[in-house]
Amino acid sequence: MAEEIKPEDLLKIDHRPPVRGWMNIPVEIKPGMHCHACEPARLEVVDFPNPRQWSAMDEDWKLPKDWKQIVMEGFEDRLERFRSFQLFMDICVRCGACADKCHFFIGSADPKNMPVMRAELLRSIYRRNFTASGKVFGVFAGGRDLNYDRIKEWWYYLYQCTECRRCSIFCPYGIDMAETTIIGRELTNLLGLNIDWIAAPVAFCYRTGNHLGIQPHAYKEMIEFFVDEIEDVTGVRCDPSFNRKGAEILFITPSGDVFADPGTWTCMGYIMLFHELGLDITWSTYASEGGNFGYFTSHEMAKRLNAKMYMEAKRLGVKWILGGECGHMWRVVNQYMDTFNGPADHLEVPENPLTGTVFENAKSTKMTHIMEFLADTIKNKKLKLDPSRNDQLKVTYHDSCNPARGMGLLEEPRYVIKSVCNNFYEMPHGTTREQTFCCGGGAGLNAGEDMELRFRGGLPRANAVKHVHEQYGVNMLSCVCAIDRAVFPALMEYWVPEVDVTGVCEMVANAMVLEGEKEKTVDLRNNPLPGRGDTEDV
Amino acid sequence: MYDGGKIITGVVIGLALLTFPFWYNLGRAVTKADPKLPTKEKQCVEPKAYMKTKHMQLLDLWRDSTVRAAKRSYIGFNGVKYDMSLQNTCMSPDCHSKKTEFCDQCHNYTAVVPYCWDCHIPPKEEKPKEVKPKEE
Amino acid sequence: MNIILSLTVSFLAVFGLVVIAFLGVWAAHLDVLFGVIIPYLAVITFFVGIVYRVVKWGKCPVPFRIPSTCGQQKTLPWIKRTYVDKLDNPSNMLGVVGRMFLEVVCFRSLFRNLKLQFGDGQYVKYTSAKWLWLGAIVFHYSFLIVLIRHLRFFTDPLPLFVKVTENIDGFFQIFLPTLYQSGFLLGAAVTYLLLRRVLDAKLRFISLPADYFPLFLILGLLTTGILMRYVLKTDVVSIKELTMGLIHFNPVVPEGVSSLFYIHLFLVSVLFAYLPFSKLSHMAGVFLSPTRNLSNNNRMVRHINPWDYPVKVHTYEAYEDDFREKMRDAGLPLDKE
Amino acid sequence: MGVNRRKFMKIAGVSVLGLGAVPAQVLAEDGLGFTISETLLHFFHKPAGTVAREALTAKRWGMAVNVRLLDDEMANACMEVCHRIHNVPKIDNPKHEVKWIWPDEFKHAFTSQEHEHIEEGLKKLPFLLMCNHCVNAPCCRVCPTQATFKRESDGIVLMDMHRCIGCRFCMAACPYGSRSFNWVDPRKYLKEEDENPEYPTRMKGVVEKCNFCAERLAKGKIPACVEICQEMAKKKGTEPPLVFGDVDDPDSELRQLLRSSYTLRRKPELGTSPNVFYVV
Repeated sequence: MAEEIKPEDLLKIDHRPPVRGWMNIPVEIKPGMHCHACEPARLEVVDFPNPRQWSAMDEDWKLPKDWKQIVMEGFEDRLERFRSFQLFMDICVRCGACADKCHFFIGSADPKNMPVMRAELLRSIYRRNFTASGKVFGVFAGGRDLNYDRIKEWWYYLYQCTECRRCSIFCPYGIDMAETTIIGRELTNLLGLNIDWIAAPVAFCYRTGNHLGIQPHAYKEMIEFFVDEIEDVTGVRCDPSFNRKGAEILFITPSGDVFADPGTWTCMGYIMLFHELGLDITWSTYASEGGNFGYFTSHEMAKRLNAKMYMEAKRLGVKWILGGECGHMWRVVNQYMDTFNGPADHLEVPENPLTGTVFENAKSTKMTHIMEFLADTIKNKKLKLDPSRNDQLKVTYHDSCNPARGMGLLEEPRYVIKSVCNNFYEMPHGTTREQTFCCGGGAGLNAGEDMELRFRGGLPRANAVKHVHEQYGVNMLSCVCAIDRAVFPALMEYWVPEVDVTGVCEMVANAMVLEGEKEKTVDLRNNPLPGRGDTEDV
Repeated sequence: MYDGGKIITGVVIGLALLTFPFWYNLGRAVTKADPKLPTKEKQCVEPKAYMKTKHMQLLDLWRDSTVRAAKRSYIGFNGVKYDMSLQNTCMSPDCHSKKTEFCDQCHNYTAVVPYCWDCHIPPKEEKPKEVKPKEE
Repeated sequence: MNIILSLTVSFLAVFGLVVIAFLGVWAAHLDVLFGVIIPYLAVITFFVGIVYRVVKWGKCPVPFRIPSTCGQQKTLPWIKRTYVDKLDNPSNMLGVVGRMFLEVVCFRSLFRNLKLQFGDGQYVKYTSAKWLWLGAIVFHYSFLIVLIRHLRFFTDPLPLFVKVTENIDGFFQIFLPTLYQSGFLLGAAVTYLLLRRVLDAKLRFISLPADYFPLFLILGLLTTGILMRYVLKTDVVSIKELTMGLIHFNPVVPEGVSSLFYIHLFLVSVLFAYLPFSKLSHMAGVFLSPTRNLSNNNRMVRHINPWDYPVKVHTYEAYEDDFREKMRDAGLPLDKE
Repeated sequence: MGVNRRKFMKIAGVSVLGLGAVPAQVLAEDGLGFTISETLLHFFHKPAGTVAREALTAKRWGMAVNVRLLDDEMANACMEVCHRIHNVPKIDNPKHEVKWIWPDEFKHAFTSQEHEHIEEGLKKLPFLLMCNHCVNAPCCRVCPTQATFKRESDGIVLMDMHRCIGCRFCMAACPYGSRSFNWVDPRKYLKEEDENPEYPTRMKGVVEKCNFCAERLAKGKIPACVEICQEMAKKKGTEPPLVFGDVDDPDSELRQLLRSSYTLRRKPELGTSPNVFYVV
């Protein structure tokens, strides 16, 4: 649908909100701007309430009879359990600093997409029902009664937030819209209101171990297919192991990398890397998912899905866990995993077997990011690299929201990229590092049916890419996030068709000089390498 | 309470700062302004209520008139003519001959530090009573 | 609630307060009510309210450690971390203290503010926008200075810091009584904060009566204060007798205090009583924000969730049961044959 | 003025502002003045009061110094009386020196007219120097706060000490070095018993200079230096060396002197048009 809207038409955006007050503007659920409602089967797998067939475009969403009570009790319960939620409901002064920071507001100009406004949708109900002034003065104290339309409004706008936290860094009180969205989504899930693009991966992940529902044998086959591909390109045969007890390291990466381009090439990169370094490492078909769509559902679901990591590490008796390139996986690993499912006393503090470096920063969680691991390995010259093999690329780097604002992984990937590429260009200030823009499809919104929302939300990021493309001829957008790799190809195709998308490990693999490799003429994508093969130099 | 130690410490510090005036004044005697009126002169240039709140503006007016416009005669509300001069009229020996017993009383009480006396010479008084709050 | 209604409601509320105080003192001679009872009640409400509010926040646990990281994390020793990184992404208590100091004292996050420029509609651009930061800084600090200056009515003798503050504030020695810059800066800042709410379409959209009311209230305070000091004049000695009586818990209501003062005092009382129950409680809340006051050391030190509970998980055994045949066929190792 | 002015203001204010003035007046509480307009007047420095009947007035005050009649004793007496009544401190450190009127040699007073064959007598005569109260006073032009200004009524260049911020632009602008800066607190150099209680002192950090005894003129007295010279000349039986009068009045004693004698002004080429004349 959105593909039919021309970019220049999509750019006709007027950021001036209407003069009319927002409190009584009814929600208008627009096609292309939301994801499909969740299928009942998904909810049944994980025992979630109110499974039924419904659609957002329906008048009746088939809520449970006592939905108001459920919401109110859920609201109160979360106010008591989360200081963040209670505080964020109380202290916002509506200074507006966050207003124009949200990529969805920038791209859609829907005033309720201003982070402050999205939170006000919950806050107004909070004030009316849980504060004295709201109970007495009602609308004059900024309070609104909960009604059917408000629930629809919540659902529509809470699933138009990618929990990227960009607003939170500009807030003078650190009010984090992501936190409000997470808890708001918990409330919608109490009524069986979710989107299928989240509910389905959750259900899959719960049973098969990964979001895509890849069963163990298929998972192994896919990896082995990559092994063949690698052999074709390099002449080297890698030998990854699965569910192997007694391995030193367990490797966990988002399943998206196993499933679709350009993630697959990144995945090949991992395989080559582990082979070349000779790591005692195993893949798991059970903990075959680093990502955690449960985190886009509720804290509890996040914990349920996350539990697999430590459980599998314990079962296999590994010493530590290495994590692949993923965005929200790393927010969960960095800020939640140890609290959810720790302490991981059965593991040891990660130590790079090649360099002897002990990753002190992961001494409790015992899980290290592949960029940290790679940066250390490259710094200690344990990898033979030929950056000129990437000379056909002019690379820019997209800081994924979660590693940037929920972790602080900024320099490691840059160091790795600069070690394997000769042409690296930063996007403009204000769109990178902690101020990075979301890809527009995070937090479970990278579905096919909400393309307009994704194109609008991805506009600021695409714009920055366009800038470096025009300025420096950048033709490759690199990132360390599987959702990015899933979202960006379509986004680039729409806004900056000349730019392709890659994971960092793919570039590392291409630059790597493998022991016993044949003379390489193509890269992992079967594109001719510069100065080699029979095509002209780029 | 969670993080109780830190929160209570914070609250205590906050309350201690906010209640500063209460505990600062604890045990201090209540002072009072007690300006002594001149014995000889019975009437000021303007009524008492006016002078009480607006003397500084009158003096400001006086200084502008005398210094800048060469107008030095002021006709008081009772029709009497006065020389507009802080030192020679207000603070003359016949009127407010003691700054410490008049000006300083209210000024010290309300912590007002007028800069008049940076230049203008107050009337001579017996030394021991001198309590001149000189601000830098 | 639209802009006109919001502005009207909040303006009328403040105007109503002024009228109540004026009539109460001028017509009904309720000097004791407005000079003693209401101020005491307001101060009690303020203290009880703010403690209640903080305790309420304190009773809520912080289940997860979720700082917003705004700089490079602490990882490999050779990866350079600037002071900015250490403060914006603290890895220890010292960093958190520094971050909170910058946040509370320098409004660090607002300083980061940018303004969206959609230009010709082709490019999204951000330009530096420090005006909100400046307005906020001027507002808060001049308010603080005004408060400190008012201690001259509540202390005897004057503490040194009050004298120093007054001297700095009246440094230019212009006008008589000496003009205090803070009052006028505060006025300018409040006006700016009010105008941006009215003139910026986005701000207009998000603003509620609760946003305009405190601004009008402070404007009312300022106006009455400035009128008393510079224009209509009032008997400061009597006022200090009243205020010192309050402080010594020995209230007196002197003669000759103008109704203007009572209006001023009433507005202050309302502000104090209103503070803990409104967005103004950000004064205390800013210290408790979990995205700012926690260090990003989750992978080093385990954070405990006090209400953690066991959840239903899909174990490996169940998984193997589901896929045993397929796994065996694929040559994957099995726990149970 | 006084009550009448305020009554007028009250009536005018009430009628102009209509109902709005009623609460304002009530708020003023004492009911004695409609103070908003009063304050406005005050803000724009509208003067109150009148010129006293006994005051000496002129269009343009000026002075002639007949150096031939002046001796060191008289010159020192002028300086002494002026500095005493104006509370000018005596500071020995020449860097911190403050002076309103002082004698100096011809070569310093008239630098451009000095040459090696100058009349011997002239060389030793005390030239009394002070502020020239120039018609085109450069000091007034440069003052950023109008602390130094030329009084419109009589042309005296005056200092408003309340306004002086000590920037010393005026000192740089004055071609005659007539201005002194208070580098130190002058009160430290004034003995309490020597202070003239009728005149203020200055504070540290302001500029000061001769004011042609404006405070004495207001009371009908001529400048102190002129007065003391007259007394001393009378005792000696000579003509007074200092003549004070209205430059604008053709019949004044000063104008008669200027008509009959050859006079010099300091640095006339600068176009400041001094109002102090020297009879040589």
